[in-house]
Amino acid sequence: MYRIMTPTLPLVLIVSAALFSIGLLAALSRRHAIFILIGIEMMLAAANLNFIAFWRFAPPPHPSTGVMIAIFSIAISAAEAAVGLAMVIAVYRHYRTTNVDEYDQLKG
Amino acid sequence: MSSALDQIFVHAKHWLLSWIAGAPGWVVQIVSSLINIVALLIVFLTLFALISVLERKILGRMQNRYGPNRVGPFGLFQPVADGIKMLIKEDIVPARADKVLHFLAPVILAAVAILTLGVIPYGRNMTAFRIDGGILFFFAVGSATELAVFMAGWASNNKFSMLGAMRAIAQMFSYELPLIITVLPAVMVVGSLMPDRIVFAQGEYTLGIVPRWFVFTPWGAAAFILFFVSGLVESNRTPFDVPEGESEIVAGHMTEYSGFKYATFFLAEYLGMFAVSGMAVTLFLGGWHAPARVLEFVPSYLWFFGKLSALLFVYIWLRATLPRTRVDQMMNVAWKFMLPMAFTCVIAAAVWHYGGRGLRGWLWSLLVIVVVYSALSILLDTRRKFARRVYRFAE
Amino acid sequence: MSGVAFILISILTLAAALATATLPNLMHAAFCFVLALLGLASFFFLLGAEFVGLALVFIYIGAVAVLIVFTILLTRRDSKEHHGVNWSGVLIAFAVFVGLIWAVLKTQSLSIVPPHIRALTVRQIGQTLMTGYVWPLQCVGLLLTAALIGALVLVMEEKK
Amino acid sequence: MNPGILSNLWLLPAVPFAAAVVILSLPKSRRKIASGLAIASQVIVLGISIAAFVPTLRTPGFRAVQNFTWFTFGEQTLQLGFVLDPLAAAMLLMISLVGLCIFVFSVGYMADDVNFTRFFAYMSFFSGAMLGVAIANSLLLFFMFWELVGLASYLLIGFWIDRPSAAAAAKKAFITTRIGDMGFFLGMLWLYHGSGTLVFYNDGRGCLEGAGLALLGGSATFIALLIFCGAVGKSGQFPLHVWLPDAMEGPTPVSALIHAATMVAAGVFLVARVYPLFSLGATNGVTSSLTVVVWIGVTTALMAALIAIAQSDIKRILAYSTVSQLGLMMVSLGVGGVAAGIMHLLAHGFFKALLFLGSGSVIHGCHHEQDIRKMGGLRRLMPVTFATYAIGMLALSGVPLFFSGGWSKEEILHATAHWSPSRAPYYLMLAGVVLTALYMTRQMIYVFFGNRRSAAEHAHESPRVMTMPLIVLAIGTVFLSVVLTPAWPWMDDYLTGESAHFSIAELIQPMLFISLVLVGVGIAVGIWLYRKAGEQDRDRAAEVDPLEYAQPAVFRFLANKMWIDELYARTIIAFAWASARLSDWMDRYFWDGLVRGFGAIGQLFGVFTTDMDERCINAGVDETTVGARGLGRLLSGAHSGQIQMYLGVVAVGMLALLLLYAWLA
Amino acid sequence: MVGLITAIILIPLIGALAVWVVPGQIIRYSERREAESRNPVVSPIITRRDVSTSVDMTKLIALLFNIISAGCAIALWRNFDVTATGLQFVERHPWIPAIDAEYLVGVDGLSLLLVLLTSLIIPFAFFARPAPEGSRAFYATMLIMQSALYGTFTAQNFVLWFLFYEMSLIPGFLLIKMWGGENRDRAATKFFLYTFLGSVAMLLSFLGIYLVKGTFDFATLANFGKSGLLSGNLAWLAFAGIFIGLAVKVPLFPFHTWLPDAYQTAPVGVSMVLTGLLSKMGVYGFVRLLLPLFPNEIKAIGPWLLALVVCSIVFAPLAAWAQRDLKRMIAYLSINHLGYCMLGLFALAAAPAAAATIDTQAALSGVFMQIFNHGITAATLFYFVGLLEERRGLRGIDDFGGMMQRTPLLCGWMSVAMFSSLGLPGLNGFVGEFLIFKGSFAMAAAFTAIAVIGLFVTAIVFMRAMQLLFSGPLSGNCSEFPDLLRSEKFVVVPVTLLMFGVGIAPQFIFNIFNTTVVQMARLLS
Repeated sequence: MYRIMTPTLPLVLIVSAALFSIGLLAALSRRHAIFILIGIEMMLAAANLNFIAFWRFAPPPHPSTGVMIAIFSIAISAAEAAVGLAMVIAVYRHYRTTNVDEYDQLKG
Repeated sequence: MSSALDQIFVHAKHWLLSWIAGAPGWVVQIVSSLINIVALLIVFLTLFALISVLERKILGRMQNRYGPNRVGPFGLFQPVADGIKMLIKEDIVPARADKVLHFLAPVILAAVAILTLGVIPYGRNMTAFRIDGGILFFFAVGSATELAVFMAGWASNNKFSMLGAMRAIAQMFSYELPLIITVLPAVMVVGSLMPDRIVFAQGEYTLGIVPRWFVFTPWGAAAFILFFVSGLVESNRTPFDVPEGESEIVAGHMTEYSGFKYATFFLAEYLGMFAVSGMAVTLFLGGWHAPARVLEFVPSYLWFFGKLSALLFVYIWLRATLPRTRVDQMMNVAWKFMLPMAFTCVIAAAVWHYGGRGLRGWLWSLLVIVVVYSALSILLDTRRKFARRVYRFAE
Repeated sequence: MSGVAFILISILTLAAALATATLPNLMHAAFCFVLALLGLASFFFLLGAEFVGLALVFIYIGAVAVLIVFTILLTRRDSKEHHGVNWSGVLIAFAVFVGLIWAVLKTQSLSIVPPHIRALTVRQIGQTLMTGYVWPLQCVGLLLTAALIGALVLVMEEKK
Repeated sequence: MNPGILSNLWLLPAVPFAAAVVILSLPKSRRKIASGLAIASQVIVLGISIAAFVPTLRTPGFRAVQNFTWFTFGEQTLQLGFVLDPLAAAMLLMISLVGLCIFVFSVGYMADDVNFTRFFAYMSFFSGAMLGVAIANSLLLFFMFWELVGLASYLLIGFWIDRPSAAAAAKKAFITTRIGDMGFFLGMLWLYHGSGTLVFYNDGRGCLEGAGLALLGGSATFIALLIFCGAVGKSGQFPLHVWLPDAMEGPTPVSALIHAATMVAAGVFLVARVYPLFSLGATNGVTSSLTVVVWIGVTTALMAALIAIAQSDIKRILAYSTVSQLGLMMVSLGVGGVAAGIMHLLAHGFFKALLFLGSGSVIHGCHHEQDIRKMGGLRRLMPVTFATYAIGMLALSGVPLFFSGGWSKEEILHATAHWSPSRAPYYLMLAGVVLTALYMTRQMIYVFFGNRRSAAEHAHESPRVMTMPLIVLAIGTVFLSVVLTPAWPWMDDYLTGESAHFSIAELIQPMLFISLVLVGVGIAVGIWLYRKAGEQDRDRAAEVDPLEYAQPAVFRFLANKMWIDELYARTIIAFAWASARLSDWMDRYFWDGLVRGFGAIGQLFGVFTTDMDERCINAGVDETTVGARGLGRLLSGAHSGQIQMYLGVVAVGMLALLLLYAWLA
Repeated sequence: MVGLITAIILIPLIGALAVWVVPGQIIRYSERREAESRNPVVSPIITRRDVSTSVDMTKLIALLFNIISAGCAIALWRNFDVTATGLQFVERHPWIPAIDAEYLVGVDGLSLLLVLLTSLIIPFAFFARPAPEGSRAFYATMLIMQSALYGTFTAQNFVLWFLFYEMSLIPGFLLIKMWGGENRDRAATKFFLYTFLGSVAMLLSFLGIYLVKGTFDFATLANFGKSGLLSGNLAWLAFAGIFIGLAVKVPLFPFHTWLPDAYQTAPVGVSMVLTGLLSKMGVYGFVRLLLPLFPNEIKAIGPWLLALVVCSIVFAPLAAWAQRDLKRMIAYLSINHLGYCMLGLFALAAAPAAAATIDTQAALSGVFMQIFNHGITAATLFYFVGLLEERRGLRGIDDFGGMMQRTPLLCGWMSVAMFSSLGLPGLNGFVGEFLIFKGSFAMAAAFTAIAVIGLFVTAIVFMRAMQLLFSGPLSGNCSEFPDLLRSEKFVVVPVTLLMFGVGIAPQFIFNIFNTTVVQMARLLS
C-alpha cells in the first residue's frame, strides 16, 4: 500500500500521460478555438511534467537539464499562447465566430 | 537583554513547539506552519482594524474634521462596530450571477493577500515561509489577484463590474511590469531571490551611521519610487483607484458585493497594501535593520513595523492629497515612462556594481539615471498641458 | 505524507483537466484550467522543482490564464459551447491514452526509486542559465519579443 | 624719402572705405552723422595727401615704392604695392581737394533726398577706390581699384534707383566700361606672362623698368593697346564713349566728381602710368600704340565737341565737353606730352568740377530743370554761381593768362604741333578749340543772359554750403594757372623731375597768339550766333536754335549724338542678344534633342526585347505553369480546412508510430 | 586623430538615422517687425506685422549633426600639416581583398578644401527657403548626401570612391523627384539617367584599367600614368569612359543639358548642394583621376577639349542671358563658372612640356580657389533666389521690380553675391578667376582670350538681372515684401563676410592647398 503511494517514476508518467490525453481530448473534441489552444497548452504541461519527472528520478550526479528544458518550454508556450490568442481574436473579428468548424476558408 | 527582546517571538514559537516534541516530523511541520499562519493572521487582522480606523482619522485630520470618535476611546473600536455591521448585513447575490465564482472571488483575493504576506521577514529570524525563491513566490502568488478580480467582475454579471474588472486588470498588468523589474536590481546586487538574504545584505553601515540600504543608492532610490508607485497601482489605492471610480462605474468589480464579502474585498485590499509596503521595506528600506548602529538595541520587528507604518502613512497621505488620475494618462505613464525607467534602474545597478560599489559607482549610476530621466522627460514632453485623451486602454 | 499528497494532487489535477475539457460553460472551464495548472505546479513542488513550479504559476496563472479569460470575454458571442460531441476525437484521445499507458507500463527500466538529491537552488539555476544556456536564453528572449510584437500587430485594429 | 608717409599710404583707400562701411550700417535717419563722417574722412584723406605731397616736392624725380605680398599660391607669391611719385601725389591732391569740395556741396544739393546716407556711403567708397587707383604700384592692384571705381560709378549713376532711365544708364556704364576692362584684363594677363610681374616699380625688377620691359619685346605694343582698351572704356573715348553722357542721370555732384574730375580721368592716368609700355622701342617718340592713342583722342575730341554744340541739357553739354577734353588729353599723351596731358587732367579736374557744381547749383536753383532753353537771365538771380561758372567757362574755353585750362591746353597744342608723323592732329585740335569756345558761349548765353524763361522764374541762389565749394574751386582754377605758365613751368618740371626755372620769355610765343585768336573767334561767333537766343520770349521755351535753322540736317545729326547709340543697338547689341537666344535655343532643342534621340533609340530597343520576351520565353513558362496548377488542384482536395481534423490525423500518426515502436521492440 | 575622417563620414549618416527616429516637431513663433508700406496718397504708414516663423525640430537635429561633423572637419583642418606632402590622416583597412578594394581614406589639401566646403554648404542649404517644413525624409536624405560627399572627397581607392560617388547620386535623384517643382519627374529622371550613364562608362573604364594594372589605388595608378597607363585603343576607350562620366558631372559642354532642368526644378536647398558640391565632384574627379591617369591622351586632344571648355564658358552665359527663370539663369552661370575650372585644368594638362612653374601653379591654385568660391557664391545666389521665390511665389526675372526701395538689405546683400559671381575684385570670385586666367593664358593664350568673353557676358547677365529686379519703379507685387528677416540675416551675413574675407585676404585658403598644388603641378606637367 505504502509502496504504491510513493510517487515513483511510472506513476508520475501515468499521470502525465493522462493529462496529455485529456489535453488531446480537449483539443480534438471542443469546438471553441480557445479550448483547442488550452488543450495544446495542457499537452505541453504534461510534457513538462515528464521532463521534471525524468530529471527528478535520474541517477545522481544529475545535470539540471530537465529543469532547464521545462523553463524554456514554459516560456515558449507562453509566447505561443499570446500569439495564439491574438490570432483567435483576429480570426474572430473576421468570422464573428470562434467555432473552428466554421473556419474552413483554407480548404483546397 | 536586547537580543532576548529581539527574539522573544521566536522563542515563544519554539516554546510552543516543544509541547509536541515527540510527534512525527510532518506533524511538527504542520503545527509550525499553523502557528505561523495564526500569528500572521492575528497581527495583520489587528493591523487592518487599526489602519482602517486610523486612516479615517488621519484623513479627517487632513481634511479639517474629526473622523470617527464615538465608539470606544478616541473611536478606536470603530472597526469592531463596522465588522458587526458587515456581518449582519444581508448577503445579496444577483440572480443571474455565477454563484460559485461570485463566492470564490473575494475568498481567493484574501487568500492570495495573506499568502504573499508569508514570505516577508518581519524581524530577525521571523519569516513565516523561508522559500528559496521567496520574491518569485511573492509575485507569482500575487499575480493571481488579477484572476480573482476578473472572477468578481465576470461573475457579477453586471456591466459596471465587468468594466471595473477590466480596468483593474489593465492597470495591474501594466504596472506589474515596472513593479517586478524594479525588484531586479536588488535581486541582482544581492544575488538571491530570498527576502532574508536581501535584508541581510543591507545590514552594514557606512561610518556607522549611514545604513547601506538600497534606497540610498541612485538606482535604489529610483527603483524604490517606481516600486512604490507601482505598488499604489497594484493595491488600487488613490490616486490610482480608477477601477472603483465611484463617479464613473459605481464601485467597479465590487458593485454587486455586499455584507461580509464586501468586507473581505476591503480586507484583501488592505492586506495587499501591507504586503507591497512590506516588500518595499524589505527590498529597499533595509527590512528590519535599524537606521543606525547605535539604534540596534531596539527590537528588529519594531523597526520593520515602524517603517511599514511610515509607508502606510504615506499611502493615506497620498489618498488625502491627490485626485484620481485619468485612465489613459496612467497607462501612458506606465508604458512610456515607468517601464524604461525600471530598465534603467537595472542598468544603473549594473553600473553601480561594476563601478566598485563605492562612490565612483554611485556617481556613475546617478549619471545613468539622470541622463535617461532627462531624455525621457524631453521625449515625452508633448508641450501640451495634457495629453490628448485616448480610449484605447479603456475599451 | 508525500504519497497522500501525490494522490490528492493527481486527483485534483486530472479532475480539473477533465473539467476543462468537458464543461460547457467556457468561463468555468477556463478557471478549471487554472486549477489544473495549479495542481501541476504542486506536482513540481512535490518533485523538488520549486522554481519551475513558481514560474508556472507566475506565467500561466498570472498571465496566460488572464489572457484566456479575456479572449473568451472578447469573443463573447458564443460563450456557451456548441452542442454535439466529437466522438472521433474522444476515441482518438482514449486510444492515445491507452497506447501511452501501455508504453509506460511495458518499459522496465523506469521503476527507479527517487534518489536523494540536494535541492536545486535558484542561484544554481541562474548560473546554469547564464553559462551553459545563454544562447537558448537569448533566443527565447528574442522569441518572446517577436511574439509580443506579433500579437500586438495581430490584435491591433486595422486603421481605415 | 619719407618712409613714415609711405607706410601709411594704405590709409588713403582704407579711411574712406571704413567711413563707407560705417555709414552703410547707419540707419537712414542719421543724416548728420553720415555726412559728417564722409567729410571727416575726406579731410583726413586731404591731410594725408598733403603729407604725401610734401616729400615729392623736396626731391626732384622722387619715387618711393612699398611692395607687399598679397598671397602665396603654390611656391609663387603675388606682389602688390603702393607707389608715391609726383604723378601720384598730384593726383592725390587733386582728387582729395576736389572731392572735399564736392562732398561739402553735396550736403546742400542732396539735402532733400531720402537716401542721403547711402549717397555719402557710395561717395566715400568711390573716393577710397579712386585714391587707391592713384597710388597703386601694381597693375593688378590698379585693376582692382579700377573695377571698384567702376562699381562706385555704377552705384552712383543708378542712385535714383526708381528711375528706369537711371538704372539703364548705370547698366550701360558698367557694361560698356567692362568691354574695355576685358581688354585691360587680357593685357594684364599678357603683361604678367611676358614680364613675370605686375608690379610697376620694384628696384629695377618691375614691369615698367628696364629688365621687365626688355622681356616684353615686340608684344609690348599689343599689351599697351589692350591696356588702352581699358582707358578707352573708362575715359569715354570713341567708340566706347556712349555711356558717359548717359551717366548724367546720376546726381550732379556725382557727375562732377566721377564723370568729370576723377574717374574718367583715370584712363588718362592709366596711360600715363604705364607710359613706358607705350613708348617702348619708340623712334623719335612715335610708336604704333601711341599713334593709335593719338587718333582715337583726336576723333573723340572733335566728335564730342561737335555733338556738344547741339545739346540742350546743361549737364549733357558738360559731359560731351568732358569727353572732348579727355580726347585732348589722350592726344597729348599720344604725341609724347605726358606732363602736358597730366597738367590738363589736373586743371580739368578743377574747372570741370567747378562747372558741374555750378550747373548743379543752377539745376538746384531751377528746381531740377536741366534744359538750358528753359532757363535764361540767371545772372542776376544767382550772382555767385554766375561768377564762378564764368571762371570755369573761360578756363574750359582756353583763355590763357589767368585761367589754368588755357595754359595746359597751350602746352598740349604745343606738343601736338611737334608731332612728327602728321600735322593733322594739330589742326584738328585747333578746330576743337574754336568749337569748345563756341558751345560754352552758347551755354552761358542760354543760361545766364537774356530773358528769364519758364524754369528760371522762381530761381534762387543756392545756400552757402553749395556756393562755398564753388568759390574754393574757382580760386583753385585761377591759382593753378600760376604753376602752369610756360614762364615758370613748375608743374611741368615737377612731373618730369627737372628743376623749375623762371623765364618770362617763354610766355611770349607765336602759338599763344594763334590760340588766343581762335578762342576769341569762337567766343565771338558764339555771341553773334546766339545774340537773339537770349532774348527769346519767356513763355516760349523751345525756340529753334540758330544752327538748326541754318542746317537742320546737320543739327539733327549732332543732336542725336551722331546716331552712335542707335548704331550699336542695331548691330552689336542685337547680335549679342540674338546669339544669346540662339544659345538658349540650341541648348533646349539641339543638344538636349541629341540626348533625347539617344534615349529614344534605347527605348526602341526596349520595345523590341519586351516583344521577344512575351512571344518566345513567356509562352514556354506559361505552359509549364498550367500543368503545375492542375497538379496543385488535384492535391488540394486533401485540405478540409478543419484544424481539428489535422490535429486528429497527427494524433493517429503518433499512435501509429507508437504501435510501430511496439512492433519493432 | 586617426578615425577622424571616418567619423566625418559617419556622423551625417547617424544624423540621418536620428532624424528618422526622433519625432519632428515644428515650433512656431512670430517675429514682430516693423513694415513700412508706402502709400502715395497719404504719408508713409508704419505698420507692425507678425511674420510667422517656425523652427523645425528635425532641422535642428540635422543641424546639430552638421555642426558636429563641421567641428570634426575643423579639427581636421587644425591638425592638418600644411607643409607635408602626400595624404594625411590615412586610414587603411582591407575590405574586399579579392579585387584590391580597400577602405582607404585620407586627405590632402584639395580633399580638405572640399571637406570644409561641404561642411559649410550643407548647413547653409538647410536654411534655404522655401524649405520643406518638417519633412524628416528631406533632411535625412540631405544628410545621406552629405555623408556621400565627404566620402567622395576623402576616398583614395577607386572602388570606395565610386561607391560614395554613386551614393550621392541617389539622394540627389530622390531630392529632386520628391521635393522638386514642376516637371520634377522629367528633370529627376534626366539627371539620374545622364549621370548614371556617365558613371557606368567610368566604371567600365576602371574595370578595364584594373584588369590590366591590377589595382584601384589612386596613388599607384597616378604613378603608372606618367609612363602611359594603357596602350593603343584601350587607352582611348578607358579615357573616353572616364572623361564622359566626369564631364557629365561637371558638366562640360555639350554634356550639360541635364543641369539647367535639374537646378531649376530642385528645391532651393538641393540646388545649392548640387551646384555647390555635386558639380565639384566632377572637377575633383578630373584633378584626381583623369589628369594624372591619362596625361598623354589629354595632350593629344588638348585643343579639342579646350574648345569644348570655351564653348561652355561662352555659350552658357549667353544662354543665361536669355533665361526668364532666375534659377535657370544661375544654373547656366554655374556651367560657365565651372568652365573656368576646366579651362585651368585642361590648359595645364594640354600645355606644351615646358610650361613655367608659375603658370602651372597659378592655374591649379586658381582652379582650387574657384572650386571653393563658386561653391559659396553660387549657393548664396540660389539662397537669395529662394528668398525671392518665398516672398513672391514666382521666380521669373520680370516678376519683380524696384525691390531696392522696398527691401534695400535684401537687394544689397544679394548684389554682393552677384558681384562676387561676376568676379569683382575685393570679393572672392576674382582671386580664383584671375589665377586661372593667368595660368591658362600662358599655356593656351587664344582659348583664354576667347574665354574672356564669358567674363563679359556674365557681367551683362547680372546687370540685366539687377536692373530688372532691383531698380525702376516699385512693382505692385513686390510692395508687400518683408526685408531680410533676422533669421535670414544670420545666414547671409556670415557667408557674405566670408566672401569679403576670401576676396581681400585669401591666404588662409591658399594655405590649405599650397603644398598639394606644388606636388600636383609637378605630377601633371
